Amino acid sequence: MNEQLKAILEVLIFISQEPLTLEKIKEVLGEVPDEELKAALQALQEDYASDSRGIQVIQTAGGYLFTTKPEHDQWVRRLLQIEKKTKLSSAALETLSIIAYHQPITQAEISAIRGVDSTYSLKTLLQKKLIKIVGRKKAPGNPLVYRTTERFLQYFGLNSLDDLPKEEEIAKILEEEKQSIS
Amino acid sequence: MNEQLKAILEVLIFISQEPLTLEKIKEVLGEVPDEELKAALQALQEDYASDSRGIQVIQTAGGYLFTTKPEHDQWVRRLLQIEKKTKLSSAALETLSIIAYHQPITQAEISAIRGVDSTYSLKTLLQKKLIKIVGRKKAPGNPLVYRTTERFLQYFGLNSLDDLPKEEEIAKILEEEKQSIS
Amino acid sequence: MEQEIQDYQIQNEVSQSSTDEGYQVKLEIFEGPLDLLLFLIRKKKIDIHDIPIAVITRDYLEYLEKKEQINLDREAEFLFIAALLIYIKSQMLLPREQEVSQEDDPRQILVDRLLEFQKIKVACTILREKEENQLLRWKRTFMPPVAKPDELDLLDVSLFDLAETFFLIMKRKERENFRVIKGKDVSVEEKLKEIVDYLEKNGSMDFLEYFSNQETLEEALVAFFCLLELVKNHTVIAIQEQLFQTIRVWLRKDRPHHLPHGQSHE
Repeated sequence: MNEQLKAILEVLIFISQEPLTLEKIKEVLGEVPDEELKAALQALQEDYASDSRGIQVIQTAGGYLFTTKPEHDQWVRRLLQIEKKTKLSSAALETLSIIAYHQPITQAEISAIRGVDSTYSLKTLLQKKLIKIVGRKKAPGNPLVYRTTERFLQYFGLNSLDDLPKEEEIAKILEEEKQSIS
Repeated sequence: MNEQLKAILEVLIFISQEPLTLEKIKEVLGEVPDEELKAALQALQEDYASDSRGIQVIQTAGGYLFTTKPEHDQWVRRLLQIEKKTKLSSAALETLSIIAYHQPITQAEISAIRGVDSTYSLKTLLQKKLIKIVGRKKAPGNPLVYRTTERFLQYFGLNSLDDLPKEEEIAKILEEEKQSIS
Repeated sequence: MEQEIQDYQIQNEVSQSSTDEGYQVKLEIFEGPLDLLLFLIRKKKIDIHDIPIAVITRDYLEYLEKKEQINLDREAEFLFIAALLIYIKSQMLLPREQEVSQEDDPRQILVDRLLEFQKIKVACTILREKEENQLLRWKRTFMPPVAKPDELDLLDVSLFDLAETFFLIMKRKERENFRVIKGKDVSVEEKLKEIVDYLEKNGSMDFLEYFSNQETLEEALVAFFCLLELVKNHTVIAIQEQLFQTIRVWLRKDRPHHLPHGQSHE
């Protein structure tokens, strides 16, 4: 067995987003005898077939692909759920930044700025206790009004809302690039 | 060795795109004795250490992560058809090191250590998410304060800030340099 | 032998300085004034703690005049350090009554900065090595496919799916000339117990099969009602393996201890 070849195949399959086809492999590696290639691929698959491995190399849609083994599905699900909980989506971040700079603000105002409905983001942020409802606006429909929380300040290491980076400061950082290029 | 546990850890680390921390692992798995967990993680790392493996489990930014091994860089780039990754400019690296050792630190403080204005470097580093603004200093002008990020650790393959080159290591290199000059 | 090495190094330096300009431009453009100062100090093999300030100031100013080696965007900053050097030099020239202590040494401010900067420069070379090594490693930037569980794609079933499936079965039964035998009374309580007992014994139940085996329409309807109740009060879970296929029913592990009551009214 060509161990070196097997290692390279492992790398290629690992890094490839689609099932890695034989043609693609040959395109990358150049001249490799077919038999040697197939032997190495088979050896690689066998390496991962053992029960002590949690992942496997499968052949699908005309190519090779790493996937997790079905018996570990519950752990995968649990991890993904936890990840989902801890991550702030870009939509949520957008919403949070708008609230931070425009508070107090209503959902309609946030949605108007973002150009998309923000109900779900608001829910997420409320759950994470980064924002809170502080009352209702005296306006038609009496919409709820949102503000950032203490926890928001803590999370971003701010003493008060006055500490939020000002527009000029950010602009200055961003401007510098133009000057140094020109 | 708990082979089953090792297989599950392999799955969990494999599906994470960011370094998987021990805390997260414990959150997913629930009650597992620390020693058993560490033994399984080490066994997993050893499995992949062999030259016949192209990928490996590294410990970085406080977690475990699958990456390809450095010696296979060229094959990855051929597959993805991308150029070599670019290094940081020496100015940016200098600025980053100063932040790493002196954090939390303001722009003025950085510039004082470097002897030159560091606005542009800061911007580059912020964009690459190697540093972040963490608040303001209680000082005249309330300047913004910078810190390195998790991504910084990952970028250099450091597990924590404790892994930064230490005083003694630096002193040793300086001593060697002195001797090679004289 | 040692002598030879030294000679070689001296020669080397001579040859460097003879092509000074070309050498410098190629190898080093000083990013900042501290860079340049450190370079001069190392070149002259000077002890950083005891800098001959007059010599260094002269060398430094010479470099500034040539300008090719400095980053011109940084000219003001280079000039600032030049001013500092000249200031220190002037302080050194002042007559003093006794040996200066370290804190009083006008060079101290510069020495502290150079030491710190030197430390950072070394750290940079170490970090650069780490960076180069890390840049050769690749991590995945996408989520790898997650294997499907062995039992195919499981869909959590809504009550609607459940009801729809039931009526499809009933229609089929009708077509099969379902015999309606009147007179056999089945109580809800009995049926509930029967289903749960069956599940406890067999683990799971094939919805379609179970209903096909009901003797009368009335019994089948009662059974269906019971199943809905069991789903509603979380005693069982109903899963459809694929759309339009049979529905499997399992007892929940966390089911309540009591069976639902047959009547929804008090």
